[in-house]
Amino acid sequence: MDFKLTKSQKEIQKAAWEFARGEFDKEIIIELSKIQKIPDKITAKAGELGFIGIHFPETYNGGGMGLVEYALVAETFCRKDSTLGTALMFCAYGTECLLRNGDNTLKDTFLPDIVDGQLTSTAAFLEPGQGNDLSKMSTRAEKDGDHWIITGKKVLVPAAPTADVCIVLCQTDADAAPPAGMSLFLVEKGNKGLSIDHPRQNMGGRMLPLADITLDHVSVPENTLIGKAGSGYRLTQQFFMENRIQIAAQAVGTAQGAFDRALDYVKQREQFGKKLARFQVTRHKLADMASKIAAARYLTYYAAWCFDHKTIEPHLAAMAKMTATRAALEVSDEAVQLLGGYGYMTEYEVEHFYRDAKTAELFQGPPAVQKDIIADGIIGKLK
Amino acid sequence: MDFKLTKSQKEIQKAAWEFARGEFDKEIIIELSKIQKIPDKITAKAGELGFIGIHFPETYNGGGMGLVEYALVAETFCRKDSTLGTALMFCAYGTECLLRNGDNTLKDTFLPDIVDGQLTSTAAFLEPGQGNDLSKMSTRAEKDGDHWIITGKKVLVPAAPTADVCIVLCQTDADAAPPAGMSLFLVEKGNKGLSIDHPRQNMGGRMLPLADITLDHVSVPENTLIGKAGSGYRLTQQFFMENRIQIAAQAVGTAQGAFDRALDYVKQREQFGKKLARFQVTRHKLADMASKIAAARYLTYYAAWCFDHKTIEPHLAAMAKMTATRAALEVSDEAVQLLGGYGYMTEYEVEHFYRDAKTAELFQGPPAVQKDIIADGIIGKLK
Amino acid sequence: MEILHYTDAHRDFRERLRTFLAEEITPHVDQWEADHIVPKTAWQKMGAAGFLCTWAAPEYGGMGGDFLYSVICAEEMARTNHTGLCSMLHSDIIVPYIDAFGTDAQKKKYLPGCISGDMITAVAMTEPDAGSDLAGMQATAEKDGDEIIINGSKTFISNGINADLVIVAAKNPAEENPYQAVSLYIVEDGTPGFKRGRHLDKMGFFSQDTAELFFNDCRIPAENILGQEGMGFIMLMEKLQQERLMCAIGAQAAAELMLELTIDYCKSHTDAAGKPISKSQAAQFAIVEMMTDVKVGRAFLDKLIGSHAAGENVVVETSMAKYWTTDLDKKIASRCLDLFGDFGITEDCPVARGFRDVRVMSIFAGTNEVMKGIAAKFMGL
Amino acid sequence: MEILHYTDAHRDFRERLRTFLAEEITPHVDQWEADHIVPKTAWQKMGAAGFLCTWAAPEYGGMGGDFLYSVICAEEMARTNHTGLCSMLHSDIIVPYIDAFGTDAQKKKYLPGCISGDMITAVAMTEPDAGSDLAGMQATAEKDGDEIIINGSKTFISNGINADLVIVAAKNPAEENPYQAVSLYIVEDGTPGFKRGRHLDKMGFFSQDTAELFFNDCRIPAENILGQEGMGFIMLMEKLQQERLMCAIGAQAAAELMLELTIDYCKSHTDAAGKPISKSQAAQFAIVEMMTDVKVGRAFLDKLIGSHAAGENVVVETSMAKYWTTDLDKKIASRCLDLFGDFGITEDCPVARGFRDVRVMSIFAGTNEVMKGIAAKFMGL
Repeated sequence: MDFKLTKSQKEIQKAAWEFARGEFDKEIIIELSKIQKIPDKITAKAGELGFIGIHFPETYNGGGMGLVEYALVAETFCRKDSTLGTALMFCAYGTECLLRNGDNTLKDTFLPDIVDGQLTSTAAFLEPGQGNDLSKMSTRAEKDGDHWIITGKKVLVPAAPTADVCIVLCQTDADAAPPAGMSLFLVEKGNKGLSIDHPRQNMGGRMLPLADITLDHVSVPENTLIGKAGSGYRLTQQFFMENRIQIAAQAVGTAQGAFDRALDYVKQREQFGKKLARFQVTRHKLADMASKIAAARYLTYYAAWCFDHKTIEPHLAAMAKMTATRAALEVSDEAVQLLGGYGYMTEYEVEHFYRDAKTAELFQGPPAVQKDIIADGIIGKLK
Repeated sequence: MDFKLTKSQKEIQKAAWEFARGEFDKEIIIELSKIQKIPDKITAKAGELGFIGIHFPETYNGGGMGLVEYALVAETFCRKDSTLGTALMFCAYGTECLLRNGDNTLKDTFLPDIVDGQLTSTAAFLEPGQGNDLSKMSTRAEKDGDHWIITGKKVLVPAAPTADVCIVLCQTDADAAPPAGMSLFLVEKGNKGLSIDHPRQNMGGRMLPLADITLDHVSVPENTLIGKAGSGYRLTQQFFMENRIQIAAQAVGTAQGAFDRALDYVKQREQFGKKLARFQVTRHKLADMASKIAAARYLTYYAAWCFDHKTIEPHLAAMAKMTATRAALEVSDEAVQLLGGYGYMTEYEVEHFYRDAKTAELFQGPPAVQKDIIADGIIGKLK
Repeated sequence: MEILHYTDAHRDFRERLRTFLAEEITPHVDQWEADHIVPKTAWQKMGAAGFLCTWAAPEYGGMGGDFLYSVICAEEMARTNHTGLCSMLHSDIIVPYIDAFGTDAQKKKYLPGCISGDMITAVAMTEPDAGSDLAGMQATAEKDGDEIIINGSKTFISNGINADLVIVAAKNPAEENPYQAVSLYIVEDGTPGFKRGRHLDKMGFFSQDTAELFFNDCRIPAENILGQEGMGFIMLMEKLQQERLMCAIGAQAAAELMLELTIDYCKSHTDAAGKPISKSQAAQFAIVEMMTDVKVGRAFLDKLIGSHAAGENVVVETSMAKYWTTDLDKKIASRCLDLFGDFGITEDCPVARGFRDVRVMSIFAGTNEVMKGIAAKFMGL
Repeated sequence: MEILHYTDAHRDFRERLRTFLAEEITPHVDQWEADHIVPKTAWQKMGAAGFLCTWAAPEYGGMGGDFLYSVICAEEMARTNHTGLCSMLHSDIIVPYIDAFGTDAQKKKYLPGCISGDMITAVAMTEPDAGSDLAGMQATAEKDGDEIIINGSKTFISNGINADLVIVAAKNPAEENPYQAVSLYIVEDGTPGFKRGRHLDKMGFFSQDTAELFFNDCRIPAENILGQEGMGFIMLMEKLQQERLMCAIGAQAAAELMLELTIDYCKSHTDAAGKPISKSQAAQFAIVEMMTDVKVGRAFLDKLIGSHAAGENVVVETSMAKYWTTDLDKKIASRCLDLFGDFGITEDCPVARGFRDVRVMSIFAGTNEVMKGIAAKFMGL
């Protein structure tokens, strides 16, 4: 066992921090968050510098690194700003499905531009009126010559209005009982029959507004099918597993960023004639916060490491996601409290760390969903 | 970063598990706990097999390993049984002070026998009526020729009645203002003037009954002074740091052992016509338990690794101790609940895991003490 | 304002009880904890002083007190910091079965002894393989002429060793519907075929004689059936409400006692500089938070006591109170120990026993998970 | 049983208020949230309908209602799921200063407008560098002939933009003792030297106009002092009790509303198999646990309301209630969102606004940490 970061890991961490420090502007972030937009210039630059595709192979302009390195970048970005950091790390949301299972020509077509931040992606899994439950799939894709015709409705898709490509989960085998018979497709923004609702107003994660998507006989070529027909549910669960580790890393950074701001504040702010940082209760709050961050961090690193070493299991990813997002929520909550009235004010930032932390706890399934997954993993089949 | 256990680490883990499975007898443990005794045969055997001194140099018959390996053994032993596991890992309690700072002849005299489990050690720091606060030290040691004369009272010393040697913290410089002017000494059981009260009845950790010690002009030779005169407080804090990581590892095992028993139970036990393990709420409890254990485990490994690589800081050790013992308490509490009435019964074991977990949370300072230490580390000096 | 309206008579009664407990009970508690049982004479003293079954009618030797007297007894007993002389179980949970469902003959025969403390009672419901699941009950009762033959084993029976009278729940094997199969029977000490098993070792409740009971072709006269045949389940359900409320009352009183003991300690003990523990900000916040939870729980409980005494349907609130107050006990016990520090590891710490004792309260009388299930059901979820 | 005794008159009043709110307020709430302010006309409608300052004496146009009317207003306003039209602050926290400490002339001059809603009030206490620490106040008030010159800046002032009347706390620079230096002054809209700063952007409370206020050589007539000179601190301390109680009442009502909205959602929404969310065991337990906390808090709060109305000294309990109920809001909001799942990320989720709004309640009117400090002090720790 060796917790030491490698030289390249240290360099990546350093580069990410310098990029964030140089490019993340508080006022711009607050303004763009209000109108739910992501700063395209920064996206492009993040792509250019290799942060977005850090975990993609070099053949596609990626960094050729793993999820541990992704975690270091995500943590650093979100520490500087939870909203922009999350948005940047979601520029390629869903593209892992394509990378790990897609047709080569399809990969060649899209991966380099996505990795470079020229295109952004998203993914659509959920359907109306069934929560996180995918055991029913109303969106259908039917084979029509060398094309597939997709029809259905998807909900709560992050950044749907701005994404250039979207991975869509559909039922391809009408006779199979879900979760069997599902498949993943890549759909492009321009596709005829694809309409995207106005973004919803987000409570948190405001650079990634959720929106609903309607597919009305959208025709896509054969090679947009990702993986084998019928493998959709399995590949979706694999992606969720990877994405949950990514969210965990973002949450660790979100927690750290809120902690940093609270620590700075209580070291300067005086009340009742002494620095807040001298009150035992303030000190104990910070101690609790730091402990939660540390515990979440190493569990997340462990999950990322297991992913890179092909020993990951869904329940470990779910543990990391649940633990880290919970830590982020509790830490940012205390940060808001420590800043008092200022903590509630937009310009002091911690208020959006708090909203973003709750968003992370809810996205890709709230705690109850994570616990179902964890329980399946640790209890196993029952006689 | 590499979470893979080395070959020798895996072997140590395996050996520890086989030893515990072969030697730990439930009935004997329950019986001896009632009379607050530790099974000497097992102690000797654990020493013989190198578990007690796993983190001591080979020159003293130790395993020549570090705290990471200690953690693997402690975790494994406590998983099999929290009371006996803790007792075994406390056979050399305090001896680290001697190992890391003691006079060579003194080390040669005692270390091999302690490592072999032939002698057991303990350490006495606390004094009456001042809680965990060491900023006052009434126990005095005065130089008298080539001896030191120690007089004072120490309280809540683990396993004091059975320990063969005891590390004692004293004030050697009467003029210095504590924490300055303190020193550590090694006192032997036989020493004239040393009297040990009857053991107190422990709420938990019943193989390590706490007792008070009275030193009435106890004369010890010069070389029983550990480290330089006046270094006592610093060396004590160093030892606490190491010991807190050890306690954290024991707590991780305690949590895992309680979890194992709960999992087995709910997989077999039926109620309202179905297996407990099929109730969503039971499954979610297990998911929470497993997540807490995982988070505590990797934070503890990290702290142990930092200790072995000389990058440990007191606040990290305190984080691990606080986090792991809290996890142990919460997990064992749920285990008791999941076993229902049986969970409260001695023969089903989890009740003593619960008491032992709370004991671990209290020993070497309750959470508030840990938080003070963590806060000092993360906040640092204030202008 | 006060939610409950205690009269002077209630207050006098509480005073007399406190004095009695201070003189006759508290001094012996440590010994009883070591003995793992309470002598029957202690029960008789309680009865002689008029502190058992305070609700019982004068014709049987009771004082005919209202429910608040039962509340007072439960609260004051909890403050003796031991669980062995669990008069609450006897007075307000078990004996009421006889009073509510017994025949005149049964009442005449048993109530006077229950009130005087000469007859200690136990209720045998839980079985090794059933737990909180009454429908899974295995014990059987079969009619044989003018006798009833009981077979089966029961476990976790409080007063199991001391009991002179056991109310046993058993089912008629001929009846399919588990909810209509159960009847209650009165089994007296010494009945052939009725044996007491081990005194069970446990985390706490040391002074309380919890035991297994075995019934092997245990023959009792047919008239020893309590209430109507097949109504056992209904009777249990009905009485379980008050049982759970009494648990909540005991749990609330336990929380108040543990916190009180801890505050005393924190005010009277200092750090090395001589500063009382209660002056440290962290300790102050911990105490305030615990005191708030205790006061919040007390208000809810007092309202519930009032509603229960008024005969309102409080199944949901009773289930909530049972789980909330017993969970509170666990939290309070643990946080209190934290304020004692390393000293909390020893039984010399005044809260150590409480830490061990309260842990069972979230389990017995229906686990807290069962309580939440009941609340959900009656909330229409 | 009920802890508080609402009369038919109270119940009718609540009904009328509910109808009024449903017709005149709720339909506009989303717009006001978008506008980040509530039009003054809404205040006037409230006043015209008799829902402002219900306690005020008839001679000024009030209905002379008891405290329960104030409670009813606070509860029903909280149920409109917005915070902009914070009549509670106006009616039961600020205007009472004028009623309690004002001269007859001041009362005649201001109360009628406050009751009719033509005069919206604000209280300016908090300063950029003071927060909950009143002793650290910087704003000054100096006498100059028959005028008083106020200088300083205040922040986090609710109704800061709408306010026609501001009660300003400022200290006399000549007075050493900070506790005797503070006096209260009435500053009217339009007074030279009185400027409103930015409307502050915040996590929630969108419809509420929270602003900074600046006073630069702001001259007001000497008779605009409210109460006796140097008594400002005492007056604030006295009135803070009711302010904190009102916060607790609002917080309790908010928790009840959020939970109600969540239960409705869980009952009316299903998983893919068509099973309602409320049938999942985990959701049921979450709802039961939240409902229990809500009921427990309600009992404690109702008892406190009764004690407060009876004029008892409830400083400790009020501090406890303020922190406990506002912490409860945070927990309830977060757990409720969990039951909405990913949908909880959007503002379309009925609890999303509540999640953002309640987060400030543990901060304002004295942070919860200050509450615990006060409780500790008055508990004698």
